[in-house]
Amino acid sequence: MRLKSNSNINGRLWGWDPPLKSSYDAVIIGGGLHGLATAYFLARHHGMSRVAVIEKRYIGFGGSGRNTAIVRANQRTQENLPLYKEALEMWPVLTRELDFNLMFYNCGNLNLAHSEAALKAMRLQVASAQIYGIQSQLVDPEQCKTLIPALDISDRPRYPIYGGMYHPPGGIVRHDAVVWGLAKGAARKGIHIHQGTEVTGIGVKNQKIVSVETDKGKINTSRVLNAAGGYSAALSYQMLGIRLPISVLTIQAMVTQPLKPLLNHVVSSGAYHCYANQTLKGEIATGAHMDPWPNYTNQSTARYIKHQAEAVTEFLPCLKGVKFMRIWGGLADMTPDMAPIIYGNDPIKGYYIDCGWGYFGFKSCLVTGKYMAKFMADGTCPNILKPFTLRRFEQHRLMGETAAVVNYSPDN
Amino acid sequence: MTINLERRSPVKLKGRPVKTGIREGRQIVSGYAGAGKGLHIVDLSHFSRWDIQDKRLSRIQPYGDMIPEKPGQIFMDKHLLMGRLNATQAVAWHFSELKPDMPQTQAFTDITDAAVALALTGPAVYDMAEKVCALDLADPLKTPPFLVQGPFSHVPCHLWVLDRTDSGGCLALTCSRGYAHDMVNSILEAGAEYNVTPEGEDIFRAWLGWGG
Amino acid sequence: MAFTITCPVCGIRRGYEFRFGGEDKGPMPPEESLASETWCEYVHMNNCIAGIQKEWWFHRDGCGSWFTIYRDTTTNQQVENR
Amino acid sequence: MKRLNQLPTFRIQYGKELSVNFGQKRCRGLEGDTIASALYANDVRIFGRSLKYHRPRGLYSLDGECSNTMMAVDGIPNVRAENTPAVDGMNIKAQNVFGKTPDFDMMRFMDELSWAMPAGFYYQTLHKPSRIWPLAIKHIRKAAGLGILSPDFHMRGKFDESYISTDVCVIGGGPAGMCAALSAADQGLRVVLLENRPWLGGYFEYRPREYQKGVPLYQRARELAESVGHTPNIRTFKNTAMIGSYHNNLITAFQRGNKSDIFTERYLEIRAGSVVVATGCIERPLLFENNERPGVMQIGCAHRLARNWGLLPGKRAAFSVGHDLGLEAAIDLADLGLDIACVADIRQDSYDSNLAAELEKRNIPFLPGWVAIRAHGSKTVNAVTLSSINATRRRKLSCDTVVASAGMTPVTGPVILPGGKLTYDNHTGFFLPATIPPQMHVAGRLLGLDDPFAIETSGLLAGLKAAADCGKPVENNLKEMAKNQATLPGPTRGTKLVTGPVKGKETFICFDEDCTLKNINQAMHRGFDVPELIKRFTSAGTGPGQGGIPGHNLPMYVAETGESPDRNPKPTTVRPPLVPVYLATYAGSNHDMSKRTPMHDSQVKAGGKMERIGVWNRARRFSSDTSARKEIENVRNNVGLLDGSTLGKFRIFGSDALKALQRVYVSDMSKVAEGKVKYSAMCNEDGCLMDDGIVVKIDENDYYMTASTGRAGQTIEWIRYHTRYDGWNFHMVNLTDAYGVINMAGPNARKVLEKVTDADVSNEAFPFAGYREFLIQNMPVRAMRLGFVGELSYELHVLSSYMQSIWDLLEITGKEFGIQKFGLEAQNILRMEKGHVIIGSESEQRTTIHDLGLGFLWYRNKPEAKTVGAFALKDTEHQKGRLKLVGFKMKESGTRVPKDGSPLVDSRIRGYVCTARYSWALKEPIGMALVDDDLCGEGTTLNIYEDGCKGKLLSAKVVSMPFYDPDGKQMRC
Repeated sequence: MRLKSNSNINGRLWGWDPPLKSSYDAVIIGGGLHGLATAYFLARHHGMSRVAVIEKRYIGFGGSGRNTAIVRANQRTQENLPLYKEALEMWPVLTRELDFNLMFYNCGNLNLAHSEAALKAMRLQVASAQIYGIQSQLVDPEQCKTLIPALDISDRPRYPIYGGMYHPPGGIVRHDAVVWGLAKGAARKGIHIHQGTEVTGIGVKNQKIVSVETDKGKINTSRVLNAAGGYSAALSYQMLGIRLPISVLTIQAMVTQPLKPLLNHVVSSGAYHCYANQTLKGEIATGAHMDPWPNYTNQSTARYIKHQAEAVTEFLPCLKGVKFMRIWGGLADMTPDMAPIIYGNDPIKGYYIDCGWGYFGFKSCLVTGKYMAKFMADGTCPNILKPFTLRRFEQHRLMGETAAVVNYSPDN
Repeated sequence: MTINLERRSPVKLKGRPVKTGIREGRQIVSGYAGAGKGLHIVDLSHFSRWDIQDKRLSRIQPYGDMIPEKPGQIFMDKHLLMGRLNATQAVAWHFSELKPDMPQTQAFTDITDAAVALALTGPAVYDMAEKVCALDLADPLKTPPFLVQGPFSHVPCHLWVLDRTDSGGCLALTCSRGYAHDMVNSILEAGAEYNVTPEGEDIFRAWLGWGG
Repeated sequence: MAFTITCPVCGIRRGYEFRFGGEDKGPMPPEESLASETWCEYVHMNNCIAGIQKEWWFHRDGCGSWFTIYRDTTTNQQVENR
Repeated sequence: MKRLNQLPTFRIQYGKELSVNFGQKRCRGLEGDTIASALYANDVRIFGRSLKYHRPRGLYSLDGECSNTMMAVDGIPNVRAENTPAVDGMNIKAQNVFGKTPDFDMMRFMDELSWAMPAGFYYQTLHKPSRIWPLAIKHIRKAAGLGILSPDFHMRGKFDESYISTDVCVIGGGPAGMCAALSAADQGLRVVLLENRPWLGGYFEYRPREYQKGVPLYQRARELAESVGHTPNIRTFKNTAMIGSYHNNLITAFQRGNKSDIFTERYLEIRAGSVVVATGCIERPLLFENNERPGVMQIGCAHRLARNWGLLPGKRAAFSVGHDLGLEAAIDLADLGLDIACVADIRQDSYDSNLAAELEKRNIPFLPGWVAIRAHGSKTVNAVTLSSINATRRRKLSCDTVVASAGMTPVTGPVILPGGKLTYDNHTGFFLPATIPPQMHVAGRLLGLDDPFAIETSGLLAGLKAAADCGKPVENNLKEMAKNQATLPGPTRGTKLVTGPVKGKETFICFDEDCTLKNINQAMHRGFDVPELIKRFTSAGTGPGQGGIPGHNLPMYVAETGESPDRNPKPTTVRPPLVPVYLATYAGSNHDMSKRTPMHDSQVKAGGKMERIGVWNRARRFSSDTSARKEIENVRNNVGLLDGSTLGKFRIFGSDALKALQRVYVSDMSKVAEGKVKYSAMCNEDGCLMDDGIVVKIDENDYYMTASTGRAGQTIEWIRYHTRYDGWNFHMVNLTDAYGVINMAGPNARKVLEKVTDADVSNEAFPFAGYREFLIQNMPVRAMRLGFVGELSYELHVLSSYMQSIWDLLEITGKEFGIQKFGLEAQNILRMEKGHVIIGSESEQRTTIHDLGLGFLWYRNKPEAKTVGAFALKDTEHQKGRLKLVGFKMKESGTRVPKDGSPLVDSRIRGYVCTARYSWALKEPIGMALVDDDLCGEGTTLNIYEDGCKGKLLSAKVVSMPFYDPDGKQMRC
């Protein structure tokens, strides 16, 4: 029964633990989806394979393995739409390219409106998506019920259903598969993935990146990408003194015991602050709420598992008869306007930032990796990423991705 | 043109009033028929309450009564409750039948109509409270009367823990008037297993030894 | 996790009774001397310390006061002080 | 099958019969039966089919660690038959069965295909060619999942909740837990004791072994339970599963109701000063080929079946165990009439030799150093192969029951969840708590103790420690108790063997996910070298039982294979809930708390269509006509009444009140004059509109102000926040609910008001923007003349208790002037005709007051006040490239009204329609839109793209606002 050590190195998905070299062309901090995707595309599109991904724990430990894997392209603003549209198109492409099934389950997303105001907001979102060639449509309560027979469209719930926004191209993706697939792809192209390695400092000379210090040794490099997810803002401030407009919150998700097919689409509700979808394993995954104060714990709270049960059974009452099986938490780096921060070479040349994704880090990972790689290879920001500049906050130009005020600060 | 300008309580309790009267335009129920031996819910919304705020509260002495010094303390005298909220704020609550005149200094605001006020009396008051309130109202280390500001059935309340015995006690609470309907419902639902029934204000007075 | 906060008026309470009011950044600097960048630093930028930070809280469901506490963001526990 | 004769440990009551339906089969049981025991008594052995391979599954642990006995009960899927009481008439179905009964499953061939499904096979197959993946998904979905839940399923029963404060919370009602509860209660503390089973007693409860001379363990358990029952300061919750534990000693649990309880299940949140965890152990599964075949069961399962329910597990049993409990059970079961083929023990030595002698006395072959390696039989067990651990010798024995257990594993979830850390302990072979959260203590079997006295003493000790946490002076008692403990036997040396000499292809490390040892090996070959990753890759431990079955064995196995970089076994993560919980139970009472205005009932009675607006319920309109035309026209032509009580209302006073107002309002608030209303806005630091309202000066340093409905809840918080460093002397009182607001608007408004008050309300005495206090009959009223809807209008603030009466008076009085109620929809259109903004409707998070054309409200010359938002207002005053609010009309007459939210486009999106309606006053559609600033010039064409318009755009042009009565004559008259 005993396996021989190192018996089958070739079967391993992302190779052996490579030695830490003293110099790389680029160092990516964070072995999550954005970091791995950027590394993969640096090698694939820009011939840069002397790249190290530094991960403190193991790849996919953070938000990459803790999201609920919903993908969609029906964002609100035209700055976001093209990015997410391309992102959605990339899942099947990457499945082929990586020869690893990312398990994109194209079930479509239904977003519920519980007021006239919500319908109005959806009308903008639906029409904007259509203008950008993204399939999205408004549906009435009966159509919602046809899509999801378990919905209660009566007047009973505290927020009755007024209609919905149906987005057929969306769905869910197996998040772990994306982590492993990208790691496999990156490693095959010669990228070094250093797990269990912690960045302890970033060296700067004359406003230029010169090195990255880790607990396993120092690396000389001229390019660093901060893709540390929940820890990106803390890292940026502690190591470079650059503060970011980020609050790090714990977001929670939970799954029920597995059931035979019940929900054929992802369904979400703004009023209840809740989404639900059925995974390929049959579990109903639900979540979305967060404790409204910053913290770095991944722990779940009694309050929110209860809240989630209250919320989801209001519009899907049959779920009262199923049991929660597991709840977990992950970090979400939230910005004041719910849009990410993608920036680089200012004020330190060679320092790149890809963070502040909040809820949206999973669905955007492939496309951001692709353009971030271009940004790092060329040194100039691709147009598609320009709206996400860090400077928008001092220019009083928050993005309109959320029309509402984000509710975790006193500024609401 | 004139009509009888009736004042209404935000609370509507189901039950047959047996002792009623009119006070300052309000219909007051002193007792209900069929009020059981169990837990009672009493509408106190008609008793006048004042908010008292001042940088130096100690200099304010309505009727010569000292406002208690520490937040959470209650001063209790015949037909008067005064509770301290924080360094600069207190509440006074009058249970005399005739509304006293509010002192005409800036510190006072009449807040009678701002809140719904309820009393819960009888056995199992704190067992019932446990079902809608996470605060430890039965903490043996705290001796009634005392005042707690916190959520009761999810709504911020002033909770007046007036009496507590082995078998029950007397708890009065106030919260935003708009919540009256849902607050009463929530109490009736939680109290069902303790046979909660509506009662008139007499039982509250009796509980505090203020007579009927 | 069950997060509790000690309110200076009401004592130890569940964290959910409170609203978070941001890292303590001191009073707003005078407007005359402000540049957009320094304004932005004050208004939007955070230290995001993974560790102990001083921060503002409001006892929304209780006494209604604003106050500061120290909290370890890695454990989400209030601590005595720095 | 026949039950045993009455035993003192029975939980069933002879003579009280019940019956349940299992598919077509009617099964007779007794009061006290679980569903599983009732079915077992009727010879049901296969309870369901496994997830992937459709293998038959049966009774295994009785403690709910696996999904083997999850069945559909009365339409509810995934009910654990093994710990759910049988109720007369229940309808029970096996799950994941394709066929009539679980004995014959048409999908059983899946088991033969397991070779085609290596660990993670989904990731590596099924995507080539890409078109097969969508087809594969369909099949995967159908095959996945266990129970069936109907979309129109209605959960019956009553679910509520309770929030308990206590000094000490003891988790586990076994001997250690009971002793802990008793010793803490003895100190006068409030104690809560939680026990998952319907009775107290735990590990003692069913065992006839001697505790003291003449006192069997089960009797001792009853004595302790009686003491607990007689202690008034112990609240015992039986049938209560602990599900979560969190920092600061918050424990969550749920209680299943008895017949006498008013609840079906009750969610509990317990906040304790100190917590004692006495959750004991479950058994560590023994891994061998077909180790989950029906007929294979754990020691406690076999023993409790007989002792609690009078059912012998089979006719002939082979034991393969690693703990003295196995020997003890074999002896007792033999005495109760079970034929025992042999007892194999993993241990070569270190077993209790007295027990071995007892076995010998009964002629039961005892095989130390032997272990089961394969169970035989296609549906249920018919034989077992045993092997010596060193694989030199084998024996095959026929039997219908294999009692298999590798040893014990402690239930440490309650310690880990709030941050306790486990380390591997070489003596016990357990993952034991190395760091325990503050004010938490552990006791009993989970420490590895087996000696009854040691267990009880550890409980007493933990109870004292908990008392110390609660401030009781118990130092001396603690010392003495610790001394006692030291004289008693310590933790038992545990077995570490995970598996005997097996291949592993049919050795299931996780039952729920059908995960074998071979799958684990495959994952390790792919580079997944830590248990947490193996778990993710193979799904082991992610099924309904979570880590219950593989939680201990997986890390032991991984460490043993040497593939992991770390040779120390590392436990996988435990997550709440520790026991699966109905969403109905978590949802509990689910009280829906919303606010009603004093007019609520009469508005509903008048046909008001109520809607939830923030925390309030408000009437949108009073007829089925969604355009609210009649209500609108009546305001424009006669007079209407709107319930505006939800408006925020505040008193702010004190020597620094004006400073506070200057800080939060953008206007110069020193200009607020008595008898006048001042309209102004509050911005956030970005200069964006947060709230608007009016301020009235009531007296020196004494103001009355309003806030919008949505903001009222935060107004005091906001003002205090923005003055928190200043130490100013001002006070606020929230009067939102103290006053009802009646908005009486329309050309006839004055005529109505004149009739109900003696005050002079002529335009001269009470002009537009005036504030007056007067009496209506005897009632004081605060009245303002405002113009939100653009007509002569009075906003009357009246004490809430009077509101209904005053409203009635106005309605009766106003009858001759055509007075009628109007609702929010009418108000929405009326105010839009006036170009008035509603926050959130015409503004976004990023919209400044400049963008809304409200920049005139900003008074820039009060820098000493540090007006919130002033800096950004200065910065953005002339900034280009912003969205600005404009009014528009349709270019061509006869064009219909564009829908709210429709974008404005040219080559890109240039803005969107905020609100657009048909104006009955202007007889044409009008609207407001946020547009790019280069499009906001009057006359500019706006092309409106509507959802589904297929490129056919509506054409509008920018016009000046207000649309209606631009000079404001109507509201000023």
